[in-house]
Amino acid sequence: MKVPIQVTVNGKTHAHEVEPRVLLVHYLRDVLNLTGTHIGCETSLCGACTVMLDGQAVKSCTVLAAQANGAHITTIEGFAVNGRLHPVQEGFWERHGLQCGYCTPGMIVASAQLLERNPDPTEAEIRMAIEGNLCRCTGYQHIVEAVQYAARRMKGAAAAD
Amino acid sequence: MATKYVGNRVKRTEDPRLIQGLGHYVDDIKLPDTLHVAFVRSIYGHARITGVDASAAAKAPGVVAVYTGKDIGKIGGVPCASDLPEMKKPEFLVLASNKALFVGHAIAAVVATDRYLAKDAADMIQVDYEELPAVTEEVKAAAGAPYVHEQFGTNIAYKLTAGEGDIAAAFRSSDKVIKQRILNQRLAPIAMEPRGVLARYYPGEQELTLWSSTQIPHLMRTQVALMLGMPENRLRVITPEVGGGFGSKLNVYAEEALLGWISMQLGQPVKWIESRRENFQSTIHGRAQLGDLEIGIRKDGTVTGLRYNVFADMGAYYQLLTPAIPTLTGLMLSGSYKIPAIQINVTAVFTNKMSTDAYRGAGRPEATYVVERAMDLVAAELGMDPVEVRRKNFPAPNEFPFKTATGLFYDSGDYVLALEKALKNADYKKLGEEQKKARAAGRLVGIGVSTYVEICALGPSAALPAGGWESATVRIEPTGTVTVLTGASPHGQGQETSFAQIAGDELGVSIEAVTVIHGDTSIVQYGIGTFGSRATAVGGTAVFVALQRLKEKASKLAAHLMGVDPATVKFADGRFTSGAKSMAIQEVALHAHLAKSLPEGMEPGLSATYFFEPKNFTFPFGTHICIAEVDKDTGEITLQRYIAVDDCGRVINPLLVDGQVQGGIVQALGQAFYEHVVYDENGQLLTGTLMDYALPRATNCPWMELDRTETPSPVNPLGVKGVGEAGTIGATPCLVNAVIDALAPLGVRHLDMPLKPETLWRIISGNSARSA
Amino acid sequence: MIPTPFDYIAAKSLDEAVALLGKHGEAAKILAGGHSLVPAMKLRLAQPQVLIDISRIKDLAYIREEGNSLRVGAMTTHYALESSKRVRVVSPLLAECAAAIGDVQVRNRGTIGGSVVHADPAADWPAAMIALRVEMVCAGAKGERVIKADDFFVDLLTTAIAPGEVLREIRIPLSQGRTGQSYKKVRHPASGFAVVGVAVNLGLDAAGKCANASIGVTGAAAKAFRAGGAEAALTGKPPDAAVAAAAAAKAADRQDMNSDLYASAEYRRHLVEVTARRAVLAAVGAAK
Amino acid sequence: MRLEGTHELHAPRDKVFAALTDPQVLARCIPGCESLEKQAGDVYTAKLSAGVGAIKGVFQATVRMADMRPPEHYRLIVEGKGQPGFLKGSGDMDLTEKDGITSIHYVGEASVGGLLASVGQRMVESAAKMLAGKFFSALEAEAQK
Repeated sequence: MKVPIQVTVNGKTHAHEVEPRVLLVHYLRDVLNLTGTHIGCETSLCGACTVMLDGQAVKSCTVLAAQANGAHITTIEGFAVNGRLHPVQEGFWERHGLQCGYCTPGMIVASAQLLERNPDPTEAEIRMAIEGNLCRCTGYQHIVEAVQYAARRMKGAAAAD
Repeated sequence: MATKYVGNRVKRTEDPRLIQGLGHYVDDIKLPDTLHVAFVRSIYGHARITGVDASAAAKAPGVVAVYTGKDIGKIGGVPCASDLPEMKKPEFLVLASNKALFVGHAIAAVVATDRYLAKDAADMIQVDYEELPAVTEEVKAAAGAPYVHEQFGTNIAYKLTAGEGDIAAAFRSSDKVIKQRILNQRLAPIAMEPRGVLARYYPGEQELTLWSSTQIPHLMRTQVALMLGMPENRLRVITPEVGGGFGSKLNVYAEEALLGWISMQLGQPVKWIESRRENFQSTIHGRAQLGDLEIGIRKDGTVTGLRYNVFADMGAYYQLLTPAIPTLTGLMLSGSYKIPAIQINVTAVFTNKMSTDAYRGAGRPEATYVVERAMDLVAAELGMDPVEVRRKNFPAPNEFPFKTATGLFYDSGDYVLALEKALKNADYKKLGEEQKKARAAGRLVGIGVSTYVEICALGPSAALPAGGWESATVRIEPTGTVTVLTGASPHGQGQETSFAQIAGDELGVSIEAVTVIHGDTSIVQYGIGTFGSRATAVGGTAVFVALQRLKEKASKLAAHLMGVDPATVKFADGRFTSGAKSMAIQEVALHAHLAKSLPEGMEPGLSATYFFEPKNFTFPFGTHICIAEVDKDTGEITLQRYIAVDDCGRVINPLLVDGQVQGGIVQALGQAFYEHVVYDENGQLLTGTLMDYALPRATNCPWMELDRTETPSPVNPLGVKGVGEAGTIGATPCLVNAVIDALAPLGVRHLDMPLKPETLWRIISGNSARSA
Repeated sequence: MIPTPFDYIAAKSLDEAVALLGKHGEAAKILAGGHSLVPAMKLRLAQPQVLIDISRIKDLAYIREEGNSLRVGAMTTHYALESSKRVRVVSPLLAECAAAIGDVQVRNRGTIGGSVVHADPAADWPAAMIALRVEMVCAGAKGERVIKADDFFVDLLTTAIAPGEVLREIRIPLSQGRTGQSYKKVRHPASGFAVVGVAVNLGLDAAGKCANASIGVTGAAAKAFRAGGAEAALTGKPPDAAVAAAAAAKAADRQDMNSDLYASAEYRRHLVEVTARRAVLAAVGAAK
Repeated sequence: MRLEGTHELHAPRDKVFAALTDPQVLARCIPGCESLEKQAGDVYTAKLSAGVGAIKGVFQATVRMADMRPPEHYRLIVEGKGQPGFLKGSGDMDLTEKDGITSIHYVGEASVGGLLASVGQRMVESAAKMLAGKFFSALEAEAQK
């Protein structure tokens, strides 16, 4: 059995027939070739596969592609607009928030979700917001600094607007 | 040399692609007609395989082939590069056929048109097992049957004694010999990207290409070529982005050879991406040493001798460096101290578990943990301040190079300097006062100290199984861009940036003009790889020396082109100058390639290659201090502060060094408090997923207050020492020491890791016998 | 990481979902947010042949006040409950418990209905459900029926929902007067599940004495349970530290504790006591 | 993993023991037992669809009875394997009767392997207890027939 789905990913609409058991992360990676979203565990615990699904950060390994039918999805590939980095991406670059880079796309999506909901987070709030994302390289400190940097940048941008 | 880049916090050049999801890890590489492989792995720790029925799987949708142990006769065993006297050497075939010796031991490989169908078919394979008694405990394993490898009639893989000085005399002359059993528990490296291999064979060209998530592309090429019996120059290994390694990818695995072989059988690309469960079962583990420490002391705190009798758990087989890890432990048992007599007695044993091998630190964290615990045991015994015990036993700065009783020459160091800086940053005196107050109020607050030294820049070839040098080629292309080829293929360390910094400064060019290429054996000259905190000290030095050679040639050519005496030519800011005449290095490069006017005997082109062989290891050091509080009700630990002063020699990029130290400290936090690979008595792996194996999360980590001293290494012209493992090595004992100090008023002197809340609660509530 | 094959049907109405369940019987499972079921399917621990997705049914995700009760649709996400300002005011325990679940991504997607129906022994919700004395409204072929929280959690991964029924709504009676609520948990460092979780919902009388107490415990046993001994020990007393401690000591009475790699039964029993004491004191603090 | 427990059945000991050792009855009492066939002597082969809640697995099992001492003691040995791994258990059952109530005290060892061990450790013990409970309730009903 296959089911038809239609999803809008990074602004582009796709229609496919998929087996119901296909996980959203496999659909994004293997069908749409958006390989920036990674897979790091089998148990919904590492957050490497985090994407925005209708404005909510979700673990795309724990969503069936069929469940995403009709949804708007933003993956890491959709974060920079016209070559301009998202402030969170900038923060990760500026503050060395990544080493091997494998957890980074998921970290960036989770961090962006935080700043949407809480533009001025404390250190503890930042740590809580990325609790669902494992990083084995950085020890998280530079990631915290990256998010703080992004928060400042976004506030600055908001003030300028 | 102008240092526009070196020593500065330069943002990484590899980041733009990674933060946009545009990098390519193995699974991101798509080749047409790729087939997918799924493995059937043993569900027993020890079992005879009495039958494998793949008939249903072979007929399943999408299945192209199924291979079992009887099909792969010509593939050589998984290689082990280290060899010790009288070492037992089991053959580790890429698929098990008669017996399965650990949970996760590969038994069959299914090849199908997609990964879903491969997994479905793998589940259809019926393996009949006859369970055999498993060997899971080191001490019991050493004592006798049952045996992991029947043919040896023993589980002892090897025994080894090392060290210098008369240890018996040292103990006799001591006022006291303190004894303690110490466990370095088994850990899983858990790189966030699991392993993965993509193999493609072109029958016409007879060329096999392997994309693999590895730390050692060239060594893997050599070993896989040997395993497959194919010419090494027909095998190409490409290492794309590597999502972390920590030693787990410093290896050659069964799957790497097997995937290559399957691709050769089928003439189609084949891919295998390790699942996290497979990663727990069949990627190397680390540590797993259980030992008895004896340390002789005088009343004033002077250490007279140290002996460590240790059981090292090899697992069922050797991977690349398995037997060598305890030898590194032996080398580092002097810590940062003058200890006149040291002896290590290793009993390496086989067990029905996955192999242990190099996990971040590889034998050195084990040693440092033992030594730094020992220092606290001495302090507790004598009622001394742990800092004073350490200070008392440091070698003085003028004693360097300092020779240890383990046979090493520490290159340079000023241990007091780092210690003093850390004490000052922590305000150690005030910490002590605060602790007193907290204790008076009934709180369990502890201060942990560790003053570590580590061995880096691995290393002189004589001391390594497979070459300890590193290679670099630098080129200036006709259009003036700079290409650096390094054999030290990174997996997150940022060599694309740090090596570009070196090249940028040396050539006076912008780092944007420099591209660092690595991880492709057909493009890059032979290299060793990134591990053992060696990339900058050995690989970076190779780059540096190659740059000097390139500049020498360019300088001669510039003199020729400008028509001046070569002796008058000076190089600065990217230009060769002699008197009023001046030429940019890019211009020189173009002329080198056009080759219309070259000095007599000069080859065209502008490139230089250098293979750097270090004469010694380097020995970074530092002091870590932390403050921990234990919840009296639950046994849960809170870290209040973490202060580190590390000396990794000269620093190329402080941003990257901080990142390495922070990541290392948090991995130590994992070992100290959370992580433990647990097998039950039947060899079942109980911590088989991240549901049960706890890695530190952002909410578990303290804010780390970092600082540095800079004592240049005399071993290489850059003066760098290495920093990849420092955090892990220095922090593990520091964290444990703090918690044990917190419980010291309850009479606790030692506890084994991980310091689980339940363990601490049992002590606090008097529910268990205290560890002496 | 790869589930076994199954058929997928997105139900358009609750009636359709119930009819589909009736048609497919035990082979079928209801899919809500998928954050309990999909992880089990990825490991092939669960292999349903048919999934009936109820997320497309209109109006199963809502938070409404009706009279003295709060009505929460089964498809309401943990995050919706955590972030609702109104929930924080009228049923703070609900918001606090929601915020303690897993991580942000899980809370964004996971639903209260899916979680309680899965009845994981270490899930957070069951403690709050018991403490709040909620009612579970289940739709079935013969119409709706209401199951009280105390009757709902039957055993390990087992609820009182009958085959063929679908959880539609959770009704939370809203406390009147001086009430205090709290949820405290000891978090498993790897999974984030509750090693032990205690939810407390108590009312104080004019004199500051505990007029009523309702306490649910999760993580500790094969199923969440009501800490009846602790409730009795609190009721009618001024809930000071000593009373709270005495009550907490009874929280795990007559319960068989779980034991696993992380925590033995003995330690869990102790953690129930500590966590109950902390939750009671926090609830008392919130009531003032 | 050690399993121990006592279940009280409102039925006389003789009937309980007869039920406990009757393969037909066992087939009805063992949770998820789809078939139970005699292989030889006291050894039976069974197909079990065992599980708890949404978590289910199909196991091919052998069930063996030993140390038979009617009506007070016997030993039950179950070994099963299936896609989620394997399970093994053996238990000594001791039956005593008082006032028409039969107490079955069981002490046993159980172990699991494969997927069950590596992902299920936190629930294995509870699941075993729950399945034992179901077994004895069903047995009580049978013995009361």
